[in-house]
Amino acid sequence: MRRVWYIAKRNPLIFPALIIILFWLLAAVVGPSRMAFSYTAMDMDHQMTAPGMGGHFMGTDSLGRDIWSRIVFGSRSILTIALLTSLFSSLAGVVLGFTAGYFGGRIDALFLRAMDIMMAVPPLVLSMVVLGVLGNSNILTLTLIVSIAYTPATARVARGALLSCKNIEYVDAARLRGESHLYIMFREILPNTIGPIIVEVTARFAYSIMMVASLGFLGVGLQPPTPDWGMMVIENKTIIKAAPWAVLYPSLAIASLVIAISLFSDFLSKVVIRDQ
Amino acid sequence: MTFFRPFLKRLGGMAITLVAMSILIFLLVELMPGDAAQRVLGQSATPQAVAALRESMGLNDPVWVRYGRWASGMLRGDLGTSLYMRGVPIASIFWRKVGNSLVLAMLALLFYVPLSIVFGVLAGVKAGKLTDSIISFFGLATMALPEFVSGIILMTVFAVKLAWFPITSVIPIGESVWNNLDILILPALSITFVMFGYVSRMQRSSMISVMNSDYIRSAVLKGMPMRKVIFRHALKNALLPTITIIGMNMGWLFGGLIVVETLFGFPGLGSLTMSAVKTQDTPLIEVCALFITAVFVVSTAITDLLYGFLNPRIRYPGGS
Amino acid sequence: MKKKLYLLLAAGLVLLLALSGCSKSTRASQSKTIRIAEQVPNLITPGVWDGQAFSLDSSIYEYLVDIDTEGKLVPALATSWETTDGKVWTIKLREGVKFHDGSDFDSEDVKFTIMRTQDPTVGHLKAQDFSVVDSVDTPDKHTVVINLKEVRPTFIYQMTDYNMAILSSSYDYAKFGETKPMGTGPFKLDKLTPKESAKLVRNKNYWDKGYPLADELLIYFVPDIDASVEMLEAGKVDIVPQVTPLIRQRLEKAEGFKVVSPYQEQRFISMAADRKPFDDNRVRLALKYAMDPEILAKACQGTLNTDIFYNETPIMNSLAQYRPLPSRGHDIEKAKSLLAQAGYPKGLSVELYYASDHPYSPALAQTVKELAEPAGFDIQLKGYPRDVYLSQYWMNAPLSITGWGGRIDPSVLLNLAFTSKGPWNESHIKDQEVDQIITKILKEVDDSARQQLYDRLQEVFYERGTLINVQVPYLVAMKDTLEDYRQPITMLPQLKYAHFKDVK
Amino acid sequence: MTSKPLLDIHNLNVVYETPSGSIVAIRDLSLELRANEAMGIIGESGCGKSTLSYAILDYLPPNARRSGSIMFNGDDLLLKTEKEMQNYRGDRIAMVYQNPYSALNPSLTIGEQLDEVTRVHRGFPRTQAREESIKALKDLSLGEAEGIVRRYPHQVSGGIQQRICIAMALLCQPDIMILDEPTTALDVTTEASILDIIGELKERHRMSLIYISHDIGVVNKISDRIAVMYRGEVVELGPQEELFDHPRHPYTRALINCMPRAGVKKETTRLNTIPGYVTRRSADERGCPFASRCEKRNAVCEEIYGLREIESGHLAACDRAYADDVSEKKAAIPLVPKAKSPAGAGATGGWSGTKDSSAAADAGGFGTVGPDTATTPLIRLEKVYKYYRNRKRTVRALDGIDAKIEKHDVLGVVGESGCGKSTMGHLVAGLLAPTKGNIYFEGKDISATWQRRSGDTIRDIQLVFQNPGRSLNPSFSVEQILDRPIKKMLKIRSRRERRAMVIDLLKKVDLGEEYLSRPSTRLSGGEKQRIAVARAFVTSPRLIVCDEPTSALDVSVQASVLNLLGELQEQSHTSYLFISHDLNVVNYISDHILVMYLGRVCEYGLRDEVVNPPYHPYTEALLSSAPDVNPSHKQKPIRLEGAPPDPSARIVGCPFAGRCHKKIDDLCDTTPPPLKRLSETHYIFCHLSEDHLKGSAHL
Repeated sequence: MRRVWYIAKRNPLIFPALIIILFWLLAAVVGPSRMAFSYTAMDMDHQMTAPGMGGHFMGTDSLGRDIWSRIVFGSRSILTIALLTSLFSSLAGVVLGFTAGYFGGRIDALFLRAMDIMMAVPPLVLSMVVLGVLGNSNILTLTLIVSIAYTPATARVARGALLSCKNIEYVDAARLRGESHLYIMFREILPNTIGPIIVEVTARFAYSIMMVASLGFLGVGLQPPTPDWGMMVIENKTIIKAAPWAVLYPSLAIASLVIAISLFSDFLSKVVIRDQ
Repeated sequence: MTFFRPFLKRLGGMAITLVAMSILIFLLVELMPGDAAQRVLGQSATPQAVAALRESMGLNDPVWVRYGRWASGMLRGDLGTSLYMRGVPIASIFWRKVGNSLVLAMLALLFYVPLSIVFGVLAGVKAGKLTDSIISFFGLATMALPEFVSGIILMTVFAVKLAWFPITSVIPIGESVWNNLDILILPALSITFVMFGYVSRMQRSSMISVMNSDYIRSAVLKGMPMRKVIFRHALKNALLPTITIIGMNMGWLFGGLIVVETLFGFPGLGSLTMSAVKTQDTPLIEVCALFITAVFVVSTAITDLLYGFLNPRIRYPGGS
Repeated sequence: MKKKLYLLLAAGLVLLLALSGCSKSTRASQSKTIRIAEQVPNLITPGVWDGQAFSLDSSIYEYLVDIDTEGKLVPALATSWETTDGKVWTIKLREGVKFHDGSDFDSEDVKFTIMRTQDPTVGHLKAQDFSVVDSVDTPDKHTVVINLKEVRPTFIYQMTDYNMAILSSSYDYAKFGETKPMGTGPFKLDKLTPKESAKLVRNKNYWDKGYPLADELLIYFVPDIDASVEMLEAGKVDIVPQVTPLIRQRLEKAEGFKVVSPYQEQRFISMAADRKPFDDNRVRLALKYAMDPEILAKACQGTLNTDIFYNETPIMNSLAQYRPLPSRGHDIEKAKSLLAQAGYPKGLSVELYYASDHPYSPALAQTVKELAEPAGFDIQLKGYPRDVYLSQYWMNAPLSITGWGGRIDPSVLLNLAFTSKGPWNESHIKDQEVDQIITKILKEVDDSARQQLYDRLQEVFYERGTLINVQVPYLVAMKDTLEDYRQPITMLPQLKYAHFKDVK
Repeated sequence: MTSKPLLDIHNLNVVYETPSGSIVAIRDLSLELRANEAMGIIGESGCGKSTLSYAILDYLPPNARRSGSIMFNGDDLLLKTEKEMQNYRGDRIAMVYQNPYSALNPSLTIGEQLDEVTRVHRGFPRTQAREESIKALKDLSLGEAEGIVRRYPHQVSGGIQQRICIAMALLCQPDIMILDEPTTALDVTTEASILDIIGELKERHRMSLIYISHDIGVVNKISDRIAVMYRGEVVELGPQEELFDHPRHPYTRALINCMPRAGVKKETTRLNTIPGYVTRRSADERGCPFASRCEKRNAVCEEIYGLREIESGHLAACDRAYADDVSEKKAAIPLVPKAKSPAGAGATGGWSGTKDSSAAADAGGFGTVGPDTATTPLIRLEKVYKYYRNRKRTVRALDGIDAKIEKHDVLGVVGESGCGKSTMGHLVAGLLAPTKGNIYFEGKDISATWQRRSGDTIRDIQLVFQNPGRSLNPSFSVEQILDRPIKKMLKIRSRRERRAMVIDLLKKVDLGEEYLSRPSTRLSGGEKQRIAVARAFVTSPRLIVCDEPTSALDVSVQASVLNLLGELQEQSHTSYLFISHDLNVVNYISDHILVMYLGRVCEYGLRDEVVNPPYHPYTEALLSSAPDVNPSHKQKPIRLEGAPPDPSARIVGCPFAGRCHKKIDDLCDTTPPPLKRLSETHYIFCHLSEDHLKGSAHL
């Protein structure tokens, strides 16, 4: 704990980052119920109203919908998807990467080849093509596809973490008392690799937000009127001159959340990985 | 012969990856819901028309026959014809767009590689100091911003407010991208933003780990001046992982191109892929996805070879 | 090593500056060149595709008849047309017209164009419309006699439809249609970069002497409407068709541009009558009661009955055939009780399909969802790119929003979309009375009798129809120095007249 | 004090600022180094030896603060700027350190790295610099110097790399050369030849040396004077012989006495140990740094202390330095001599005061195996081969060896790195399976890995690993580590029962109950290895494979672990397969010794037979290379030429032929050496006659 505090003091940016993350988490959990406007409510007397007018804290879009409500509600879907995605891909990655790295040999070679193949398509392209071909996406398909797209990367991290422990003698010691593979993988090795894996999960979290936002921007994300931050940006790009807030605030929301999580992940890696 | 062996081995690996990937892409796209012939003709088409088109498109053949036909076409350089624009050979659109994207990618590389290496090295050497904190935060922030956010910021500042560069990257008819290099700047900068953070952070950490190594200690304790230590002893080793990262991320770069090209309306591979996806032009999707894969595979292979070439430990396998 | 790095960096910076320096050379638009940013990146293989790159299509191809600025039929490739009984149509063709490949235009080409609609391998979109044609005779090179199976007094209007461009009988459309389109139009294709741009040059052999006024047409296919408008603002193009009302607002504030509305378009909010839940008229009525025309107008960035119109029939408010019916009023309670009567006391869930990149459609879709919600409709929005929507989901959706262009005579549209056998019957309406009325309208020669039929038809739709018709202005943004941009209700721009202010 | 000191360190302090407060790395240290003098510095790890060397060259991490003075030729190095220091480093003061492989830049050729020294310091042009470099390499008898300069570091062997490092240090004819554990990473035979070269160069170049090592034997060989460091201070300083013959500071004595030496055997002697371990020192700590571990401490230790001169030039920092109550060296505790036989009378053995083994037997701990007089050996290896194949080559780690381990017996296996001794251990333990050949456990074939061994076999053969830090799972507590094998292998369900056993095990390895909940990461190296040993004894195995169990430990800790192992073996009648590169350690603990070279057996016999003539030429070379604490043993060592041959090459004759100082020309190269039985228990693989072998007594 003292160490954490010491590192935190030398990386003071972690404090605003934590505040931002907490803010968005809070927004996602209790925010929507406390909004003055529903995220779909059309206030036709206030179309493209500047921030502050008509009780619209961040202004409205072309349909008179409250930007602030939409951003707050949007935090819910983006955080849900990103959280699930990072958890799923990490879970799948750990299982795959551990199995391959642990058994080595042909299984590993096959795994590496498969991962090579999977990683040959950038995750964004993969998700875009699949979502595009599927045509319509919802939280479930989006989560599933982004998770799959990210699994190879996390599997590699997990495999690397396992390999760094696999040849340490305590694993041999466990073998020599006849432990099962599962026990060795998950009881002996996993606790010692949890550091880099947690760092990976948080980094993946930031990437997932970027990915979901980018997919929304490309128009293959969630369906309107669900307020997807990336979609809000592209939706309102037309009125960037008339109502810049409609583009600016969602962009800021994405930027603040992703940067905060990246800072947090960076900080975590400094805490967890003991060097320097 | 021994010199070529890693090369040949790589080539084999590449081929396997590409074949596997092509099968995957083909199956993924072809087995998706929806009938291509129906898609061509629209919902109101008569069943006879659809059947006739199915036959003429060869859609009634088993899937492996179709794959074989498609793959052998690819090998012969025949990219097939667009589904959406009937009768238009994909090759007639595709290579031009690829060329444009490559120019864009190269320009982005030209921007971000030297920038991120210089700043990464600087941050690494000054690790823990203010310079490092500033560079690191800037790197993290730019890396964390999705391309379209940084792109919109750049667009608002440089195109809308200052009007230094065009907002959209359209090439006038009859001209090539080379006469219109100004349209490349903002898209290239957007890519630079993202890649800068990534590469400079890599460079920083590899610089730090090299600076902490025994041989740097040797160099310092040999009385080498700091300049020599950094540029002669450290940089050469610290660049190796960076080069790998840059090469490995060529694929990512192309992923980023989709967003950036869409944002700026740049007529490249990214916007082509995007429009192929939007119009569900399956043959075009397949070609685009396969090409992006190939870029990744080839650049990875080149990186590997380059890495081997730059790293004496691989170039001259050990004597002991 | 260090020096090299700095050198590289410096070189990069110099390059950047050099590039930014040369960026100012925006090529001054040649006054005889008109540049258009089209959003649809494709051509039309005539008759097959329902894409809408009209500026390209209508500049290369021509039709038998045109529509003038007053909305009247005027001769084009046909010089005259007459029928005695509405069954046999004799059409005289213009002489001395040449296709772009140099071949002569004659009656064989007209016959080819008409008979092609019945070719099953083509999958022609006008197949049903033209199934009424019994035979086409070509007594000489410049006369065509069309024999119909039944009386069709409005038959000649069918020849104005954008799918009915006159094609050369000696040209292989299956093979070259998309790559080398060829017609008799005022411009011919010079260079085509699919998905990117097309360059059209003046057809020197054009029959209408003095036209076209422009030397060149440069058409860019820019899928993103915002990008197109930015090009217009940056002076890189002169015309951007199909802009959104938000863009109109934006351009109205800027100097040097104008936004014109050559005609009204329709947005049909169609309810499929052959499946749950809209098979029950009470549910259809419930949705209608839930609508608030004023809100819909505002969502379309306009004002009701000024530039946005609303009714529940297939007849546009602006047409002579339109008959005003009492306003239904926004009545949520009524809507709820109707739903309850129909067996949905707890409301219902339904999917609404629409083209997400079509002007007005996304806003309409979201507003419909929002308006219908209090009545108990839980509407899931399913937006797709226009082409995907049209080719895959349109015609098979329980609830959909589709853009419909006007037809010079409503009967053409009625026959297409509201008879039980209509090829574009998107709402799957199978109403005997509607079928009978439309058949009668098609055959009725007497104007007042026909209007009575129209009146009854609109009443039927008001009672138990399957659509809500929101009419919105079709908007074209352009430089304010551009004049004579003509685009009649057929949606086909007549760019041969377009020119810049001082240039002729 | 004849000449003016070349380097005069006065009251040097080095303090690190860390998250958990200031840590003193060096406190009030004063030292003088005269011209052409070799100063040895010894001490356990963490005593500030390396910090001292880096402090001299001003190469310390940013959080370190120096104070005091370091006068070099009249200039205070502490006052020099970074730029000025560059003129000293590599030119006047050169340094060589532990790992030559990582000390050379992998991406520059050896020549480039050598040349730049003279180019920077002397301003030599390229060609002249290259000539100098080649000359320096030749100086170190690196024959093919012209070829070496064009190679990259990874293309030459470790021994040559270290010679290159030394050559690099010598390029500018420095006044002082600092050697920080330069041979620790090398094999004994290589180490011996490097030490020879260093000594020779020192004389030739009239340099001064500072030689830092944890290995008393090594320092002993090379130094004129020796400083003993402990926790950042010099606790004793004196001429080499004086210091070894009459050590004054309790720490020095303890350090010397805890080294196993020739002639010290487990039957007769228990190694001296130092309780506790080296701890960090905070800034406010006062008094004798060794006080907390010193058996003779008293109230004074914590107040007055400081170096004082005992005899001319011999200083010690202990007020008890004159005291007679502190026993001198060779104070190892003698044991009651005891008949050494497999059928030793009763299992109650062990030294006086050890616990009753019956309690352990009840708890399923140690000593359940009774004496056994059967003649079948416990383990027999028959023509065992182990090849590691990859696409490029086949490494013959074991090339057909025969060996056996008797019941209740310790077989020591020695050999240089790469000789296959660890492979042999892993084969027996079941981590690997032989490529060819069989391993029998009491006549039962067990030549398979753990996966295919029976539960009984797994229980009967246990392994103690080299590095206790790695063999204990860092995320487990001590109790978890010991509890698991009890549960898994002894199938004991009751938690309470298991806990009682764990506590009992801890007691066996002299650790208290308070260790139960301690995470394994918060144990010292010695404690960790005790836990590892305890774990190996959980199942009362018949055989424990000890794979270099003490080589990662400091000497003081090594002694206590060796004692423990000896004690437990005595109690439990377990057999050990004890693998070590350190002949002294093997000599101490073993009953039989097996000498290996390049995957083959050279010599086997009872311990005393092996370490005394006649012996195999390789054994002879090993023995003569092994550094000994006893300074009177300044024998003329046998220096092996060249490096061991490539383990993937197929060798027809004697694998040692290429380096053998007694090689019979053709015969050794072409014919495999025959087995020569020298006694019933002792045999050798060599072409030489028994007489010839006998006549080679060097010791």
